[in-house]
Amino acid sequence: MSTATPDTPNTAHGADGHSAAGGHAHPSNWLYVKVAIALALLTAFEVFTYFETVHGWGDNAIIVMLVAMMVLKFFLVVAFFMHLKFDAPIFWRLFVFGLILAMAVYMVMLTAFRYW
Amino acid sequence: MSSRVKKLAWLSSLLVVSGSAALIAVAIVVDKNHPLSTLSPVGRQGREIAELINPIFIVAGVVFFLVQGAVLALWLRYRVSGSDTGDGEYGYYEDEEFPEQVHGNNRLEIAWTLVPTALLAVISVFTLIALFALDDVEASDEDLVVTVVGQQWWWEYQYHLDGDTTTPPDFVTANELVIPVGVDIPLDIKSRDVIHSFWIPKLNGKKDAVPGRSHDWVIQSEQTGRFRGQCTEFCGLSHGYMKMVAVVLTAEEFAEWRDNQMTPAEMPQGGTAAASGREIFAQQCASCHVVNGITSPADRGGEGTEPDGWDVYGEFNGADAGVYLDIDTLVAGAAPNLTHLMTRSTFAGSIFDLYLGAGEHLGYLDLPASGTLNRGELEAWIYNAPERKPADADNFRGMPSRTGLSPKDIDDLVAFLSTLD
Amino acid sequence: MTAVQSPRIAHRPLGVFTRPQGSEGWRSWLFTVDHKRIGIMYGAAALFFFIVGGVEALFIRLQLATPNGSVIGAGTYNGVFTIHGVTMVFLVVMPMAAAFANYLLPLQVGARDVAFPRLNAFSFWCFLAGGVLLTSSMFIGGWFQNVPDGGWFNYAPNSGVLFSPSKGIDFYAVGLQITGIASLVSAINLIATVLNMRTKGMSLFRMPVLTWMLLITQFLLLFAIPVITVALFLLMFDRLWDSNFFNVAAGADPLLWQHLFWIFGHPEVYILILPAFGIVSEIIPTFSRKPIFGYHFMVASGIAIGFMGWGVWAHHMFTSGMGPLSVAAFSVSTMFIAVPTGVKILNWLATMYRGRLRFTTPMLYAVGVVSMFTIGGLSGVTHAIAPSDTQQTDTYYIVAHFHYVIFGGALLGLFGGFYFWWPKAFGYKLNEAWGKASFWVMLIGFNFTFGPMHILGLQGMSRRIPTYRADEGFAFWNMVASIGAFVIAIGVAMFLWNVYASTRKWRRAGRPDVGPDPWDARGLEWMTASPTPEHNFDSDIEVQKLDEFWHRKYGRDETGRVVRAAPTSQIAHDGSNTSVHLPSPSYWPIVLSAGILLVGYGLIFNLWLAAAGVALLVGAIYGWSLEPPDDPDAAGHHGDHAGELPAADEAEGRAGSPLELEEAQSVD
Amino acid sequence: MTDTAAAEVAALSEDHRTSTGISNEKLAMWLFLGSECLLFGGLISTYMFNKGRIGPDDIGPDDVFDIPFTSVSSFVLLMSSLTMVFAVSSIAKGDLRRNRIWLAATAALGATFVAGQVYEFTAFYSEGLGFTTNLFGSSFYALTGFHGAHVTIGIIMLMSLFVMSVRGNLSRERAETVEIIGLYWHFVDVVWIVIFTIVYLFPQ
Ligand code: HEA
Ligand code: HEA
Ligand code: HEC
Ligand code: CUA
Ligand SMILES: [Cu+2]
Repeated sequence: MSTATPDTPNTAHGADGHSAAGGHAHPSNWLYVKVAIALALLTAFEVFTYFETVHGWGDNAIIVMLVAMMVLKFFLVVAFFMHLKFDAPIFWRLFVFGLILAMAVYMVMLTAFRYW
Repeated sequence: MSSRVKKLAWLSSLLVVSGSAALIAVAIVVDKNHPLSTLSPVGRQGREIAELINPIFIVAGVVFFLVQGAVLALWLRYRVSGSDTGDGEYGYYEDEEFPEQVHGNNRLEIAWTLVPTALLAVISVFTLIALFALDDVEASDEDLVVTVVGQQWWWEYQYHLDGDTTTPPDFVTANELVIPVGVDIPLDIKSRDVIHSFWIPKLNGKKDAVPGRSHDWVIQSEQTGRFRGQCTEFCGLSHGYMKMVAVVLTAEEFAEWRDNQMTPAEMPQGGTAAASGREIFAQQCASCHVVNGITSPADRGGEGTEPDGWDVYGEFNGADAGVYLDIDTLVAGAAPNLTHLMTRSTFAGSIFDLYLGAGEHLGYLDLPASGTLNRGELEAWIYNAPERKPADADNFRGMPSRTGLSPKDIDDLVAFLSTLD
Repeated sequence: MTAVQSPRIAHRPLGVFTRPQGSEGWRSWLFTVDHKRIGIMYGAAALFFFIVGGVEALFIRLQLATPNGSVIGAGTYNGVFTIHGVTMVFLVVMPMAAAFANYLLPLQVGARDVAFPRLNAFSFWCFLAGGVLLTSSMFIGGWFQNVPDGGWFNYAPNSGVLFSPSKGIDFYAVGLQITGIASLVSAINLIATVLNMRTKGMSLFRMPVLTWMLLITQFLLLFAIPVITVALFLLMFDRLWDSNFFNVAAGADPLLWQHLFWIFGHPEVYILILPAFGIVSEIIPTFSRKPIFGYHFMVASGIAIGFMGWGVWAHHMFTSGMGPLSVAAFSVSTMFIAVPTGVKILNWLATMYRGRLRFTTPMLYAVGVVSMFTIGGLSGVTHAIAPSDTQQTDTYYIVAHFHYVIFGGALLGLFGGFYFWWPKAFGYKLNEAWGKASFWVMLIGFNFTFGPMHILGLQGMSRRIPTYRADEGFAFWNMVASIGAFVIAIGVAMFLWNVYASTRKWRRAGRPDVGPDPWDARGLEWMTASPTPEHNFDSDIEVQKLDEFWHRKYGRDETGRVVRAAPTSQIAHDGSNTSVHLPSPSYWPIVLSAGILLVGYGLIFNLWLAAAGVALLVGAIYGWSLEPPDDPDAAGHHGDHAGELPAADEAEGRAGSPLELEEAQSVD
Repeated sequence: MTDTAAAEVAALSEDHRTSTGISNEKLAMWLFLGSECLLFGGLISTYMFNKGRIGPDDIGPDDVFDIPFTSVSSFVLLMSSLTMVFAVSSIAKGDLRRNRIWLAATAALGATFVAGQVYEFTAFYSEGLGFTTNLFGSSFYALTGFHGAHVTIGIIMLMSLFVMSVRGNLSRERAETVEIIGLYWHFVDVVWIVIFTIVYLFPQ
């Protein structure tokens, strides 16, 4: 729970209206476009692996690659489009807490089923 | 409070606490007449479990007394009178002495984090050792494996004398699991409909019977005798009436019993009441019940070819997924096999005694001789089973009523059933 | 209560959507968005459901009093214990905790209201809708014909249409989803309140332990509710639209339900207990005249319980056939939950140590929790020993365990809370003599009811059986337990009588002046008039310490003795400031909930009804968003915020830094 | 920091009434999204657990999936996140006209995705995979259906924003509302990233 209950006082920031982000650089529209391009490329590559299976890559290798790309895409969207990278850290903690909890709990569940 | 009063209060509360503890202890130790008790195990597994938990009960008891003692002591020692503030008094406490304002003590906190942790670490080691030991099947000269199938609301036992559960069993019986004394008997626990749980408390803990799954379990008894059980996973309407019995015989008795189970029933002679009972049975009962040697698979109206109804519960998708539910299979064979009904001492999920006056009779093979048939209950059952044991017979759960039968029909049926020994 | 003026109401072109103004009488309750009234309504509803669930329990005990009991049939019995469990867990303990959360959280952090007052009202009405739906299952279509009857954890596949053809399980699936929406919305709301609405200087580690425990509870709800939502959705799809999630014939594994249920279910039990732990942590220091011992450890152990609670769920499944490795892992993880819980117990004892203990009614309840919960906790640890749990599970030994933790822990704590904060909410104390008497009657009855169940369980009595044979040896203790249950009933009746009689007394004699702080307590809620004025505090409080209010009352003299620094009347607010702008009431929360209720019945009975419900629901959302935004949850209109506090002055206004924490610790 | 949109949004959402300086609404949305992780996590795990539990002759993923088609619709949804960011940054700059365009574009892309999903569902259905056909069918439709419902709700919210904007009820001061709905929209997109990989692309 502690990640979820941030040490709020530390997010204190100047009254000048500066964002909670402190001194980080902020994305411009061009950055968004760059992120989108990266996302598009990653997606293209993901789909490519799907058809590549035919050429005899091991399933496990493909799964690892796919998961890596999925995670990357996920964090690109969350960090940039959802501004988590720049926004108050409390959001980051809350969301990541839910995310990690969900992954942990459900992976343990599948493990108990001897799924893997 | 004067010290005299305090002493008195101490004494009386000590008396109350230790008195009630003693009472409980006595109640637990005098564990007779509790056929389901977990406190006086007779099976190896049950005993190992008890040996694991009894010291832990003691540890828990010590913690219990420490905490309750502390509560009592603090109460008696630091209580100040005049706590009854009555209604609506304002500022009651205002000029009062304050105790020392202690905010905490890190060393104490760490101590009472670490001490329980250490205690539990020790306990968990013993737990793990016991846990894995319990899974072992100790070598025995028997190859026997029994497939236990739960069904709303009775148990079926399929005996595999060669230990191979993938082939049809050698014989099938219901509700009373008969095993030889002193050897570990592996069980293969399945369900045909919903989740049940197989539990003979004096022998071992319980294991769920889950449809679509097959669970390994072991039971053993160090004594001969009859040990009661109860389905312990809620399984619908008659869950409370889904009981069973484990009967533990000596090796010789078991062999005799086993050989008897393998022999098919004899066709009653023409002209007797039993013979006409058989006719009625063929019309009214054989659609569900199998009597080896007497009913044919065709009587069941099902697809099965084996007389015991084995093959109607197939494997699923090639995997060993156990048995699964299908309304058709329920009708077509999933009722207790009655071939040797009379060798059981109870019927209908072991809630009725089949014999009167037999008591907790042990000489299983003598049973028919040692008591008189509980005719009234059996007749009532045949006439209107759902009235005797809650069931949803319209949906193929439980045995339907046969209120169309005349008293003579029932007499004949009972005469027929009496031949099934 | 006095109507509060709402000076500036934006009248939109859409005149229909004006908000109800500070109204009187019953309407002021239906449309209220005041967290205190909502809290009171939660409490009242929970008490009502407690009587419903308790009467159900009495039927259980009547049926089991003697062997071969025939008071109710097997089918009805199955319905009775199911609805008893569901009612007690979801409609009694959870909303009772919500009552305290709603009433106290804003007060304890020094706020005017919760972050989203209208959503708060919605949470209550939505919970009530779920409660009404579940409770109505007992009589719709005949007495106990359509009641859920699969047990409160309702294992698949017995919950499928094939095995449970009545509408009962539909009521369960739909009803719990509705209460789930309520809990989720209120969790978000209350977390936002605690994080965001704290008054000046109220840093996280200056919050009372109760605030912390409630906050942790809300986080548990936030993450646990969606899990049961998934399970309930799958169940509902199976039942209403023939999907295959729990259809074994199609290859499904019924253990999926068990995992999903208990991933929710175990955090749920800490959802039930943590609020009570918080209440106890308020009561014991007050009546020991000492600060809570080990504040930081109390908070940290609560957090630890919240965390660990996520990793132990499969201890409910030791016999389900999971495989020995999973069993081993969950067995060990479960045991160690005893550690943080033990820290709490011992800290309470240490708080009492060398205190000046006054055994008022709330204190009796709080100490009762310490004592009774320990019993339940210890039996819990014996369940965690997986091999022996195979002997214990689904027996009365388990029933004993969870009634000791739930009744002896959660419920006693919540009752203690009623006595403690009653003067704050209503301006008069409940009668102490009756209170103590009812406590003892309850406590004795409780031990006579559930104590014997330990023995019964170990002697092999299974739970959920409508009767037992005479020769099984269960008769004696069952009779004792049944008598005990009726003794509890007398205790509860005495509590109800106390409420009635105390209320009647002040109605006749006029409200006594209990003052803002009748118990000489420590939290901010005692710093305002009783009953709490609608605007909570006359002016904003600036907090400098943990137990700020207490530190304003008391200081030390030269010799280091604790002495009064100022009379309470000088410190506390008298509630005379009526110029505070509060959000107006709103029609829409209750209308929206009515829509949800209709959808619920519609899903069970007739999809056209559901369509009507959706129409109402959409209309309500529309009305909601077009309502003149004179409250804080209308986005973007910060101008007229209810709990409006002056713009925080950055330099000093930010709640304390870690440094200040130490300072809080080192006072006097 | 006026040069970039995010900073402006952040500056606008700076909330002096709260103890954290964070607006209640935004906090609430993030809390909700944290909670949604467990909802979708549950559905995804259910799908993973169940997809293989079908008979050898049953209709399964390999029989129905049309990867090129789904890739295109996934791409569409992914790009709607870009337009959504633009919508947020334009309102933060007070450019209501652009904001309207981007809102509409986002809603349109979302609608395209949903339409694709409807098409996909009907195609699968005609190939013999219904909700009740087998465990794969039930789990697949439940998961993607839940996601589709989320997208649909997002579209409705975007269109409401659009209408508000047209009626002049949306202003720079309310940029945060757009941002919050944007958060929801991106989350739905992110969930699809996971679903697309796990459900469609993982070797069956
Ligand atoms: C308020 C609710 C609540 C709480 C707080 C708890 C607390 C605990 N519970 Fe309980 N539990 C339930 C409600 C609760 N439970 C319910 C409702 C069920 C049944 C569900 C059903 O089947 O219907 C259940 C069932 C249940 C089971 C499953 C039993 C079964 O069905 O087979 C288990 C197994 O491990 C368990 C364990 C525990 C443990 C270890 C704790 C621990 O948190 C307890 C920790 C506390 C202490 C240990 C006491 C204080 C500690 C000390 C004084 C320190 C020293 C102690 C030691 C060193 C041991 N509980
Ligand atoms: C918060 C949780 C909670 C609470 C408080 C209680 C309270 C009680 N419970 Fe239980 N109970 C559960 C949660 C709870 N229960 C759960 C989860 C189950 C499992 C269900 C399942 O298996 O699915 C269960 C199961 C359960 C069983 C097991 C049933 C079985 O397995 O077959 C029993 C048996 O004795 C029982 C008894 C009681 C009793 C006697 C009380 C008493 O403490 C009740 C006391 C209250 C009263 C007696 C009410 C007072 C009423 C009046 C004073 C009437 C006066 C009214 C007017 C004048 C208007 N409960
Ligand atoms: C539709 C199926 C069906 C029919 C027809 C049927 N039974 Fe049964 N019978 C059952 C089932 C199921 C049980 C197990 C019931 C229980 O214990 O809950 C049972 C149990 C019994 C038992 C107890 C067996 C035991 O070992 O516990 C007897 C004896 C019995 N039936 C006799 C009969 C007779 C005689 C008839 C015909 C008049 C008959 N049954 C017709 C389904 C059927
Ligand atoms: Cu079978 Cu319970
Ligand atoms: Cu648990």
